[in-house]
Amino acid sequence: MTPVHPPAGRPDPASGPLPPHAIELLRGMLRIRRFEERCVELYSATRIRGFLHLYIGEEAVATGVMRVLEPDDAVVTTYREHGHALARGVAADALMAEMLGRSGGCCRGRGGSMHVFDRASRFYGGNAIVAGGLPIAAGLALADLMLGRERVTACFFGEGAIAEGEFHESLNLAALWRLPVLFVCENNYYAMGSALELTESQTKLTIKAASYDLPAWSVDGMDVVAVERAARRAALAIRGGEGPVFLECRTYRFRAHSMYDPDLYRDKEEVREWREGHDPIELLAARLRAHGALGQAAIDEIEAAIAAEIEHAVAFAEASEPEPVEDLLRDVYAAAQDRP
Amino acid sequence: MTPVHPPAGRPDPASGPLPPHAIELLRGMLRIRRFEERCVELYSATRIRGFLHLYIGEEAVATGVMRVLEPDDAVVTTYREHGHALARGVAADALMAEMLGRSGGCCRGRGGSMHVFDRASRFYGGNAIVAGGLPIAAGLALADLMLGRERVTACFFGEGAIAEGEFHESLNLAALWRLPVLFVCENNYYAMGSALELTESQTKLTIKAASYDLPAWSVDGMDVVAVERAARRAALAIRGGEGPVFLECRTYRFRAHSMYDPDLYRDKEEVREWREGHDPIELLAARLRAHGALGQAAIDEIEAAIAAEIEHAVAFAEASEPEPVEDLLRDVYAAAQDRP
Amino acid sequence: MSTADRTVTLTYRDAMREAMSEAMRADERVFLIGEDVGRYGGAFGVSKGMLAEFGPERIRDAPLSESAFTGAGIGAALNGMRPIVEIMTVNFSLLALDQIVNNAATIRHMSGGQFAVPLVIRMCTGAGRQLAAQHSHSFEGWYAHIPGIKVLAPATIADARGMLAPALADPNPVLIFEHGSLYNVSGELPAEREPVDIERAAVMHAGDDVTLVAYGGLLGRVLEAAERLTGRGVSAEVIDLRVLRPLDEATVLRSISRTHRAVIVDEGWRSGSLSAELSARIAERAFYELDAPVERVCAEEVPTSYAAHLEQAAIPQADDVVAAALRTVGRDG
Amino acid sequence: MSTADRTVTLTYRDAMREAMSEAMRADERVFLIGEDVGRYGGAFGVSKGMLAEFGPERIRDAPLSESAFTGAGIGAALNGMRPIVEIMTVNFSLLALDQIVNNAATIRHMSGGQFAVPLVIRMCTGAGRQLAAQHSHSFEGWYAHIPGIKVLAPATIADARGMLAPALADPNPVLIFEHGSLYNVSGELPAEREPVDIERAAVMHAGDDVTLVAYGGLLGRVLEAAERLTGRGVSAEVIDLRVLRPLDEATVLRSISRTHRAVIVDEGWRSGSLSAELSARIAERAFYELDAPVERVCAEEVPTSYAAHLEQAAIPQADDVVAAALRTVGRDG
Ligand SMILES: Cc1ncc(C[n+]2csc(CCOP(=O)(O)OP(=O)(O)O)c2C)c(N)n1
Ligand SMILES: Cc1ncc(C[n+]2csc(CCOP(=O)(O)OP(=O)(O)O)c2C)c(N)n1
Ligand SMILES: [Mg+2]
Ligand SMILES: [Mg+2]
Repeated sequence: MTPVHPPAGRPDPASGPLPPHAIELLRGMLRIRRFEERCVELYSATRIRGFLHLYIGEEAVATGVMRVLEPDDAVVTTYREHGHALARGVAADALMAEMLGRSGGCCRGRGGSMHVFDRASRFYGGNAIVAGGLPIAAGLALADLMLGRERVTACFFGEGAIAEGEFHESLNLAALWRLPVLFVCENNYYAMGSALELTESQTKLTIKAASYDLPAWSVDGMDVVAVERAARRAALAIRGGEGPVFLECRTYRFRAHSMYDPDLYRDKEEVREWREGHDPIELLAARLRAHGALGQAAIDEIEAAIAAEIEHAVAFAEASEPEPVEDLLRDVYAAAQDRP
Repeated sequence: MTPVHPPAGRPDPASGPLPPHAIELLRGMLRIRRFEERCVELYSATRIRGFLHLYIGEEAVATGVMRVLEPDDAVVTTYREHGHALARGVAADALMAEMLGRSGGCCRGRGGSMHVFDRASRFYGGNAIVAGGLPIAAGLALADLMLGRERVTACFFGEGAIAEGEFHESLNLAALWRLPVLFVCENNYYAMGSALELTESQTKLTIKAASYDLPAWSVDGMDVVAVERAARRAALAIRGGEGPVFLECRTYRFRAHSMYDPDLYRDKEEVREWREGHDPIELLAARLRAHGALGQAAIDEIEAAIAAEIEHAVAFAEASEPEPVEDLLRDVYAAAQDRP
Repeated sequence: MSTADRTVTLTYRDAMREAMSEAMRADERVFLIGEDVGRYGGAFGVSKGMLAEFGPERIRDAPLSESAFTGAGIGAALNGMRPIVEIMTVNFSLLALDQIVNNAATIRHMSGGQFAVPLVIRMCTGAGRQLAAQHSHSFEGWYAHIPGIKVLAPATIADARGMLAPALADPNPVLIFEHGSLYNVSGELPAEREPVDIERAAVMHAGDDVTLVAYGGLLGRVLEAAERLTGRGVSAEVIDLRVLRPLDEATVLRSISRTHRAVIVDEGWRSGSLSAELSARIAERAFYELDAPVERVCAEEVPTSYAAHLEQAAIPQADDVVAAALRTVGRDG
Repeated sequence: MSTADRTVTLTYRDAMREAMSEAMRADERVFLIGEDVGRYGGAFGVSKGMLAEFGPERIRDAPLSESAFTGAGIGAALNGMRPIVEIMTVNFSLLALDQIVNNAATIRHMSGGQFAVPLVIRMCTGAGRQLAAQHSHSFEGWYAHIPGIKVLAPATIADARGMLAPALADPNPVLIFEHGSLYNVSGELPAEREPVDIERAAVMHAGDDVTLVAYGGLLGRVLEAAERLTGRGVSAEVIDLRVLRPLDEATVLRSISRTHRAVIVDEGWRSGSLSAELSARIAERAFYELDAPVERVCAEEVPTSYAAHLEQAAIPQADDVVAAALRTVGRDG
């Protein structure tokens, strides 16, 4: 009944060379993982409310892709974006305060988990309408093109978004006008409870994407090194004026869709296989160890630094005041002097 | 500047066998042509108003496709649908009265040129939102599938519709659920003033369609015999439970987009080439003549019969009363006893 | 104890599910289509377990294609079926709006009465659960603007159970708005199903001094306000609109002809919400009956915030209703 | 004769085109994007000739993808450009509604004030040209419901020429509704461009007995009604709303405080049209000023027919306005 999704690739701890910064990739992924694990606790403690969508299991994608972006590049993503935000450089303090709905949050508590925005890192949300970010990404890239800037807009979305009309319209627009967009499809095989095979007539996503006449590649989204490599190649092409690239990252979410989801639609065995055999953090750690590049001391140091950062973030968030209710109506309209 | 579109195929009057009913195909196409030419006169005389989109030049598509439909099959189409309506069996009288907005019109004057509906022939509009008919067609077919009926729903739309999200969503739905829909794309190379190359990154429409994992064929839409043949093959597959088929018919509109359109975006030479060298009616007539199957007497008889039918339709329409204004609010809601 | 006297306790969610299951048992043509209605059991658990009973053909999981599957519901309705389309929430229904407005609502008329679209579209609506700006809309007032469709807002468990059957029996497209805050509310109902109408508003609490009008998710707060007003010596009549299109203005006007004062409560942003239409109608039909300006208690005109205190400050509270009612009787809070 | 005294005669269409060309000459960041704006010259000829002057990058023909190119306009606005998005007609804007409502209108707020969306969206609206049910909507009232956007309805040639510049200068998304019946209207304007505001309603005809409020395509009919009322001894003040969000209620209320009577004219279907909001506000703010119930003259609640006589019967006519005004002063037609 339930379709079973084979894990991406066949991990081999000894395989291929590791880049010198591999340990930084590990640190990046761990930081996301620990941040979100803390969010789960805060959710259970009812400090975080609303929808909470965890990225746990998918950390390699954001970590690998963000690595190739320049400060001037832009990011557009979905409601499952804590990982993207952290990897892109949104401060953990501001992000955590946002999760708690405080004035110190990056959006002053207006956005919450699903709507993270950050001007400094050109992070344009946090869009909770599936596929709703794709046209925005096309427009950001169009402005860069028209203004002669060599920038990339990275646009993240799940494989579920591919069924939406906006996916189709945006890919056509981007390919037609050669817009500098890197479309990153995080294929975790499920859109809420809907398995890919039950919602797409063509499950090979690169075939769908390539039909817009753009380069469409697929990569093992559990291998952060592979993701980074593919993203770098894509970004290079995009900056060179080749137009958009579609990058499918095959991944898996280890947790339920959101905190509301009892997760009854997936085969337990399938989940177990991915978690135990294909954890992107474990895989990279194993490779580092196999290369003799990671010892227990290093791990302990990383974990400790992350824990400290997260505890700082939680303390910052908890100490942050709620927005005054008198400010309820601020920022509905920008004032003339706010003109960007 | 202006892209130039090569005519479809290379017509050869002596080519291939003609079916025994070829003369009926000729009659069908001529009937549409003459009906619309009369509409142009009536528009100039301000008897018809609003938008009027002519099918002149594209008659082979409707004529060829309708030929393979059974009475139980359904049709969904666009605002450019006089040809489909006539070919499908909507009475010329009722159609003309609709164009004039009279009570004798098939929709009592509510719909006009863009919204022809006819219950008897299962003609479900006449949809003036580009691509708006595609989801409806999917639904009609879904009902047939669920009710175990071996029916086909033929859904006509222009190549411009392919850019809309609804095209994408509908093709996926149809292919995913193997819905019995014949998607007929009338590729006349322009959507209003927008040439295909300027709006689609991938101009090979069968490649786009095939990415949904359904059979996608292209046919010379100026060759009614070829259209009929392709449509028959498609209908057969669909009735056999193969799911939807996408059929591109390469055609051309000889007139402007609508009566409002000054038609300044097309190369005059391009238009001339299509009109003079690829008129579907001329092409078939020439082949019939080459086969010795059409003399002047036959042509005269056909023209006379059509002229009589059309004059009857005009007289019927002119004599038909306007709907009483007191009935303005009827048919906003169906009453309980109208329950279908 | 006779069957007629027996009662059952169930949630709004259960009531809706029971209504759907009952309809599907009674009529082969009824089926449910929408995102995650099957294997997931519905985003809000409304259709949980139905896949097992009715199978994937009739509990049809759809891709994330709101426009296409809503349009497919319209097409299926035109062709002999009785679809129930579930659009997960009203927020996503914007993606299907063209199908609803330009097809479902018009085909009857455009075809000169030849076709009908016997379709039910259900969706979750409303704010209050910290879901922020894109997931907290109340657009049922927009839908109530459209001739050719009917719009229902079950606020009670009885209506959650009872409205679906007449909606399916109606030959027109009927939209049912389920406020997200109601699904977990539970209560007692007669075990024996009673028919409910989908034409009339209902008086939920009798009173003489002021008429409070509400619907859907806010009815509870308004009933609470009525209680508190009683405590302050003001007798409030509470009307549950139930049907947002066509509006049952007669029931509202009848009440106002006794109370001479009205407060309309609406979770939509004030400007252009359904409350405006009601206020306008009252002004037109009961102008000389009114002893005070009609009051409206609506959402503040701001996208909904994630932060709970801001969200709650933006949407109507029982306190706001009490204050407005007191103003109509010439008293300060 | 000084420049200041010279006048030019131009159509509403020309005025709009001039405003766009002017803006594009003045600011490199301004560009036009939409279906058929370039080679075709705009479905209604508004941008005719602009491709030749500004080239295909800045007069950007878009595919039939309303959602994507509207969203692209939002993205470009976020990233330093000043896009003018042309959605051919309001009817097709339903396909882009999610982008407008959930992105353009919310990003400012959701981002806690970090980003602004300086975007103009133009669209043709309205009935009256026998275009039938799917092509005759008046949904500007819906848009006026949305916090975060501003909504303009130029009814005059002066506003067609003058509103674009302040709209582009506004850091917020501004929607401009152009009634299809106005494009061919021509008139005289000072050659020297005069600044217009996009905040206030305008009194177009002074009067004392009743206030007639209208906007966009119906202003002409209402001015005609005022003339006819003068002939019947009733002095009507006519207000052109101009700005549909945020509503300039002060101007309306000021007038009513003198006339004590109001008729609101709206081409939208009566229930839930913008007229309802205006009526409600008048009832709230000027209740004790009113000598008669506020009258609304709106479209009949029926999809628009192709047949001319049915279409005209469904939308407000000068006659209807006259009759309503006479009712407010206690006289029968
Ligand atoms: C237009 C729209 N429809 C439905 C939803 C409800 N919804 C939220 S997330 C989700 C699943 C999306 O799946 P996918 O795109 O694969 O991303 P993932 O959650 O797997 O990362 C759904 C259906 C929504 N937010 N927007
Ligand atoms: C959603 C939508 N956008 C725009 C329009 C305006 N419009 C009407 S027909 C048309 C061109 C459609 O071209 P195509 O699909 O190729 O069909 P054709 O007219 O060539 O037969 C356009 C843009 C519309 N009716 N609907
Ligand atoms: Mg997914
Ligand atoms: Mg075309």
